[in-house]
Amino acid sequence: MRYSGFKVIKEALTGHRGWGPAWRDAAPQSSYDYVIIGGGGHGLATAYYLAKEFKQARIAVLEKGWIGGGNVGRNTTIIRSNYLLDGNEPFYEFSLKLWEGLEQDLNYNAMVSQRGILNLIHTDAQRDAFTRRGNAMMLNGADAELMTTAQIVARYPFLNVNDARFPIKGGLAQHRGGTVRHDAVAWGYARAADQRGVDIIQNCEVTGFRIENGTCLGVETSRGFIGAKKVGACVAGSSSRLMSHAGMRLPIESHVLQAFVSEGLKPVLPGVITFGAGHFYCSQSDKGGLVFGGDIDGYNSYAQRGNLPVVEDVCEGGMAIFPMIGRARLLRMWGGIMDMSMDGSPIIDRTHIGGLYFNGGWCYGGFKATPASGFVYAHLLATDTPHPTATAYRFDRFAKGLMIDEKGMGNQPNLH
Amino acid sequence: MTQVNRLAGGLIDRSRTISFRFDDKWMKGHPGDTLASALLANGVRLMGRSFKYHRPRGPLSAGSEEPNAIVELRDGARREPNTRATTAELFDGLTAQSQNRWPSLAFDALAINDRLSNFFAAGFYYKTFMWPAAFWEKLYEPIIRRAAGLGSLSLQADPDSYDKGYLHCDLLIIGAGPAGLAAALTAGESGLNVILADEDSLPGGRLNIETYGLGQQSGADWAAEATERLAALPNVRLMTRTTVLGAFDHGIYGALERVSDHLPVPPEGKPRQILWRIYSRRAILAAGATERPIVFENNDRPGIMLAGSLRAYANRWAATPAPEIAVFTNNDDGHRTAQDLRAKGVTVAAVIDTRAQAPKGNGYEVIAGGTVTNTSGRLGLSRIEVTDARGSRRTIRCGALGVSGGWNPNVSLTCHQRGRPTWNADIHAFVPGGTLPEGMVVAGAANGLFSTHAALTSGADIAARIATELGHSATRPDLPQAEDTPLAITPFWHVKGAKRAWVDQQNDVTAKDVKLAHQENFVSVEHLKRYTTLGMATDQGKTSNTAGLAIMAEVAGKSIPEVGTTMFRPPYTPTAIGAFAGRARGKDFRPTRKTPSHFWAEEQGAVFVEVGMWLRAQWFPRPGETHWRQSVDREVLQTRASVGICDVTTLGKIDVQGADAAAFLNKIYCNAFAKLPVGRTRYGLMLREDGIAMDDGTAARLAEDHFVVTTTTANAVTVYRHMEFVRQCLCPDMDVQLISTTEAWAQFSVAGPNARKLLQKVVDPKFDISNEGFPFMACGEITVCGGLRARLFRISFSGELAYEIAVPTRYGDAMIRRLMEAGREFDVVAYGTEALGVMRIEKGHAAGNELNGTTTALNLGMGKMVSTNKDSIGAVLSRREGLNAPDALRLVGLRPVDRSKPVPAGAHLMTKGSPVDAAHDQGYVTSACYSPNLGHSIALAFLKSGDTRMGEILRLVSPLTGFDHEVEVVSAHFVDPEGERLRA
Amino acid sequence: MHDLIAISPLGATRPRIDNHGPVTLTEVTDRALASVAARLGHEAQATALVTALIGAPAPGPARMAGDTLTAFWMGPDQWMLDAPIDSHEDLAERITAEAKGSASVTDQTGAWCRFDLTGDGLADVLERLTNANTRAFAGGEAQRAAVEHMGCFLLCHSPRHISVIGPRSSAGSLHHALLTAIRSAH
Amino acid sequence: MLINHPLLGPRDASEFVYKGDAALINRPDPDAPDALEQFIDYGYLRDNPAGAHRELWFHEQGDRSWLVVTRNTLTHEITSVELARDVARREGRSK
Repeated sequence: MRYSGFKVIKEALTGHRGWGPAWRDAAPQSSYDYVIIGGGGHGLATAYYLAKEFKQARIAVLEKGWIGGGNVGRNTTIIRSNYLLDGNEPFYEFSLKLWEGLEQDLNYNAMVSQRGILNLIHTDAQRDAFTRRGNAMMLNGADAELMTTAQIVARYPFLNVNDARFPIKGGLAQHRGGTVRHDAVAWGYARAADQRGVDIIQNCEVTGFRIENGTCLGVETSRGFIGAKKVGACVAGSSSRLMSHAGMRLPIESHVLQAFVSEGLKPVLPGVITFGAGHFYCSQSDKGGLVFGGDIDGYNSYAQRGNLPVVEDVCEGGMAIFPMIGRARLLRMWGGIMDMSMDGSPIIDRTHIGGLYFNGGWCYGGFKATPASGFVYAHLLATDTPHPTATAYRFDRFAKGLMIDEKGMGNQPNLH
Repeated sequence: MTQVNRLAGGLIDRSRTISFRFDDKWMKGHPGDTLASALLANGVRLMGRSFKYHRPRGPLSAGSEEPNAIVELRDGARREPNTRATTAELFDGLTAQSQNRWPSLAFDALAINDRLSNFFAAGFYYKTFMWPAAFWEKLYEPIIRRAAGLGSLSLQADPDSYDKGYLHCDLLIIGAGPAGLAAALTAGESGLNVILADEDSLPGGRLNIETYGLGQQSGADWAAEATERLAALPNVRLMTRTTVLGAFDHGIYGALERVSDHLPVPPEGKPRQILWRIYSRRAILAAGATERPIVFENNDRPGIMLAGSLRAYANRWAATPAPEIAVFTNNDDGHRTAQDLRAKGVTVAAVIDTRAQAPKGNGYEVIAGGTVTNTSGRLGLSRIEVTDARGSRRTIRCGALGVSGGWNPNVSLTCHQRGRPTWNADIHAFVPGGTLPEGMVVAGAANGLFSTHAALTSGADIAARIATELGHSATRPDLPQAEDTPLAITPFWHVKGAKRAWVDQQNDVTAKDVKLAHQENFVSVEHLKRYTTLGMATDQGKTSNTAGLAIMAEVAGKSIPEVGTTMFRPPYTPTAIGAFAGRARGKDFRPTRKTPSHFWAEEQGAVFVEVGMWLRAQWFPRPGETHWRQSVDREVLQTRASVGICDVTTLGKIDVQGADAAAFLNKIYCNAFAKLPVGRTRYGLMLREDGIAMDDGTAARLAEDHFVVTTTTANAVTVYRHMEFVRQCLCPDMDVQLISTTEAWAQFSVAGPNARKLLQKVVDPKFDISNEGFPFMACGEITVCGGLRARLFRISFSGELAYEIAVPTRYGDAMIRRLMEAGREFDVVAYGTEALGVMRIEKGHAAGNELNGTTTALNLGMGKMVSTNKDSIGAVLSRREGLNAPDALRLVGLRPVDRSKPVPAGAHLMTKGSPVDAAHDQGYVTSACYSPNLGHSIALAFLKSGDTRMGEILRLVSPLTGFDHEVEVVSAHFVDPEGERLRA
Repeated sequence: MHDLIAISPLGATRPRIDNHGPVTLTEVTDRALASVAARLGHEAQATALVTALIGAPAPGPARMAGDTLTAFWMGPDQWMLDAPIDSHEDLAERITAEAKGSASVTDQTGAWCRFDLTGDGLADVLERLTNANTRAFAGGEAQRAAVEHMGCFLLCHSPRHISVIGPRSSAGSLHHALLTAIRSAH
Repeated sequence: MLINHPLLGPRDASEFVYKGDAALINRPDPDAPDALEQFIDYGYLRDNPAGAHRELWFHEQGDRSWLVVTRNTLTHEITSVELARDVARREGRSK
């Protein structure tokens, strides 16, 4: 069922009786050509693009709980492609372009809002680093602008520039960055994939792989064995747990990242803003909540909740640049499991086991990657070759010394 | 306006009358009132508008669960949006504005949304606003955003301050109702260190609301007496106006104390609020229960509220929304409301009880087996339509309707970790379940024990048990006789009908929306919440979640526990962001570190720059200098011509001692240290274990078993931590001891051809610092100025003949003055970090911009330093092929072909004639400056195969800043490439 | 003797004193500090050295001891020695001489600033600054603690006299934090 | 979180700095014939268990001890805390 202006009006006038399920609750079949493990944004996008772009069929997405229940349902909704390194920037720019056409493609309004993202600069060295980054973005075909403090203050008149511990010396803006209604991304991909025949199977947990002679034949699940020609793992924070069933150790640690939302407020923040001298970034949702976050808590965790020190650290950062949010109230805090990789960049690659593929290591940045991650993973699954924008995301880059380390923090995941 | 709906009695202070303003009306109330109770007493029911449909709303509750009566409290910079009128304590002069309405609360233009509600069903925006594609951002979204949100921020800096604090206790008791008070008396009198926290200003919980007695006393009197007993115990800290907002790991709770919110402004020097981090060994959750409504058509009009709240307003605050009320209930508690209000002289028009076997009325009509099927009244309830057991309808006139669908234990804090509530079929509610936070036990109504007797005894029993477990002999107080009525409830959630019936009142989620979600397969409870926004408003669904689940259960053909529950997350009630930040804002966001010469530099009019937490002098302007470059150029030229002095205290300094000190340095540095003679200093490059350069500095050997190691300013802390890791975890049996001495010494660089001459005037004559006696890279312990002990290092960052001299920090101020005085004859200059940077770029020294966490020794041109004769951290992984590619980046110098052009940092390099894009990127500029010695701009850069490209002309591009011109690759050593000056 | 004049961490020639309510806040500038860390295998000798220096058993974890010379525990087999500066400006050198190779000694005098809180209600102040359980302090405690992002030591001489030792470079920020908390609590 | 320091008792985790899996104590022998492979494993691969995890914490705002903490990554429950130096010695790290 396509959503259209006509349909919307008709349903409004007839009591909404005609809307059907956004996606079917499929029962698992005994085998598929492709089994995607993980009904998050990336997994659903992968299934969608496999069907749409690579004309594949007999595709299932297995989700242990409810779709969209992982990080796509608990992030701070930011999209951007302001990366420095050539291993990353083309991929994220590809993703941003897919975001720009997403709603028409999916026939689903995920409220992609290109309100712009701004990273504040506080030191000369930071300006040098951001200049290099902005240039790298532009050389990769993305947009970037170095803004002056005066330009920033014009946009954010309540920014603390007079009493700042760390002065604001400008900022690097990407005006095409912005926010997206995160849950709707999962639902939009689910609906569009379902319409192309993908089976979305909720409450189906993968408990093992059936591997014979170095080839993966399918997955053991809480709902029985499901055979597959190709199995694509796509489970973000649960990557190590899942792949341990295939005997693999990963260059990944799972960490908790907290995020926060305030009560609904009349609009004040025009775009996404990131404090470069503390740990704070913030945007305002279409419902009026200030959506903000900062650093990961820093210790391995699968608990989906964090602790007070980081809450306080983030709010300190917020008050440092926006002392007018002091009387806004924090409404809710939550945590997601981040698959923090050893260089801060993801892995999209074949494994040493035939027919078994891996997509993970997204750190705290997987949401913005959702469309491209799905697209390039589908490319890899369908063609067995990496997509041109994702050639660097290999397992063996650590052995070869070809790390993609945006922050230069080395092999310590909690610093990325 | 008079207080038309003020009743007799109550716990308000009628001896004083205070004034307050709501929108443009001034009214009167009494101390003890909340804003909501005072408004009700003044005949005001309409207090707000709902989020989506802008429906007129009044208070639903009398507490922190309130979804509707939320206002902007106070004026100006203290304006506080979304404040619950039901918990805002009245003070003289209070002002409040209604919100989410225009132009006025009574006439709101966006109430048009209510007429268009057919279009605005759950999830409507996901299906629409897509045509044409470009209209979303230009048209639809701006309209949606303009309508978004509820209250407004002032956009001014919060003028109040917040404290953060830390408390320790054996037992934290959350909630000072009957269970909490009984627990506190028991634990306190048993000798435990107890914190009793309650969000209310008055301890007692529902004891202050109900009319039944405790023993011979009223509930309120018993609570007051118990409070007095607790106040007399030094081991009990009673914290009112304190909301325990979250249960964190290992018995740590967050709590917000509202110190000054009941006052017009906080007293001088005092905080508005305090965020407490409470470390508890045990906790008792005695947070009580929240009443839940029944869902029926048009159940959201001002005047329709929870029955228990109606009773609370009458009994505690002596206020009623209207002189004539009705009650709609599925349990006996609703009848208590009717009785209490009748006793207060309020007319009870009827009690509509969904149960066929309802109790008889006591002076009012009971409609057994009846339901409320509709209501009317545009800005406040005027009539309800009742359908009786036989299906016949009638209209009853009333200005308020108390609704009771039963009570939900306040399980929120039990869910903050892994706890998932379980369904209790006796009380038809979720009770704490699963794994509770470590150390937490739940008492009283929060655990589903709804009678006062059960609350008191469960609180005392649990506290006694905890006291025993913690090694105290439990002393149980005598508890009074209290009501022990069994809960009589027959679940009834939802009066079916064709019109809209509100489930989540603030977010305007109706029963139809829940059904639509189910129809579209948003069946999982999380999908239900996210698709409809049920439970996502400022009240987080405290009064709405259960009804939403019940309706979903009904349409899905499941039981309520099968539908499940969403997660309760902290904070328990919304909490000011300022409180989480505490004093860390403005200039106090982080501490400021000042160098030993700071006060002197201030006197010189230095311009300071933030370097991490440090403030360092960036340059020292002289009269007549109008541009920073003039100052910096002068500092550089004068230093290179004669002598300059710079405070370099901020560099990290670590004392390394022990028999294995040299072996230890061999381990942490990639180059060799074992054979460094005593009295000599060596440059050291430290790698991370992944083979990337971590930091650089010098190590001075003061004795066989004693080194002083320096780090960069930025990495002082991380390098120390890394060294301790190597010492304790990798080399636990090395005899080596580490301690930071960064701040113990004030250290100054004295650089330039006259540096020695200057120092000779200060260093005591018995120390030979001639070129022969103290050659390049020498170090030693000396005395200065007639006997002050000092350290001298002949090291140079500038490329000049240079020393670093260190004296005990407290003499740093005197030392810089003495050095400047001694240097006057050489026209000595003080230089700041900017000149320091210029000179190190001129000399080709790597610094933070080059040691950026991705570069190797090879990239830095120091590949040969990585010793292959010994093991050092990072050596093995530095040998990976990708880090040793033939076209690896190399540090080079650049100068502009057109000498008038800059070579800006952050620019990228392209081979001449190649396309300008990322695929053809050859490298990037790391550090750049204008060299006053060379008279043009210079830069350091990383360039692919740079070591073999000397003399090549490259294209420098910086599309971001608009540069595109040619540069020449040169040696990074722009000044004195042979190092003759260093050794002079 | 040299002729250089020392300044206080707050940048003056005299220590700063503030009074508010029941609390007096005093900048203390007349103490010399030296860290003493046992050499590997010489832990017993180093402990005996500290014991001999302070005339009391070398303090264990989170404790301080001594009289004219005092020591507080910094880490395993590591102490900070504290003495009057007028008589012990060369504290580190003296201890090094006495250690005879059993300990690594480092002068720490200049690395720290010290503010003493005296009077009543000190726990009311300190509970707004640190997570240390200062209300339980009885005397003799020596605890490292973060105060408004500054790494400090709290030394409890008695519940009416507690020293806060912090990084000297941050003396201004530490003094401001202490004074703000005193005014807030009292 | 609270970490029960073996010498100092329970201390707020915010006083500590986290490093990662305590397997980092077992630095490979750089002279082994397959040293590079061993270092790649050591440097980059982690068990990352959902359950008991031995991990390194540094008491930065305390006594500067590295600790080996055994903590459940699902519940954050801590079951043992040791001085890392003791662990390193026990696991055979010599001079």
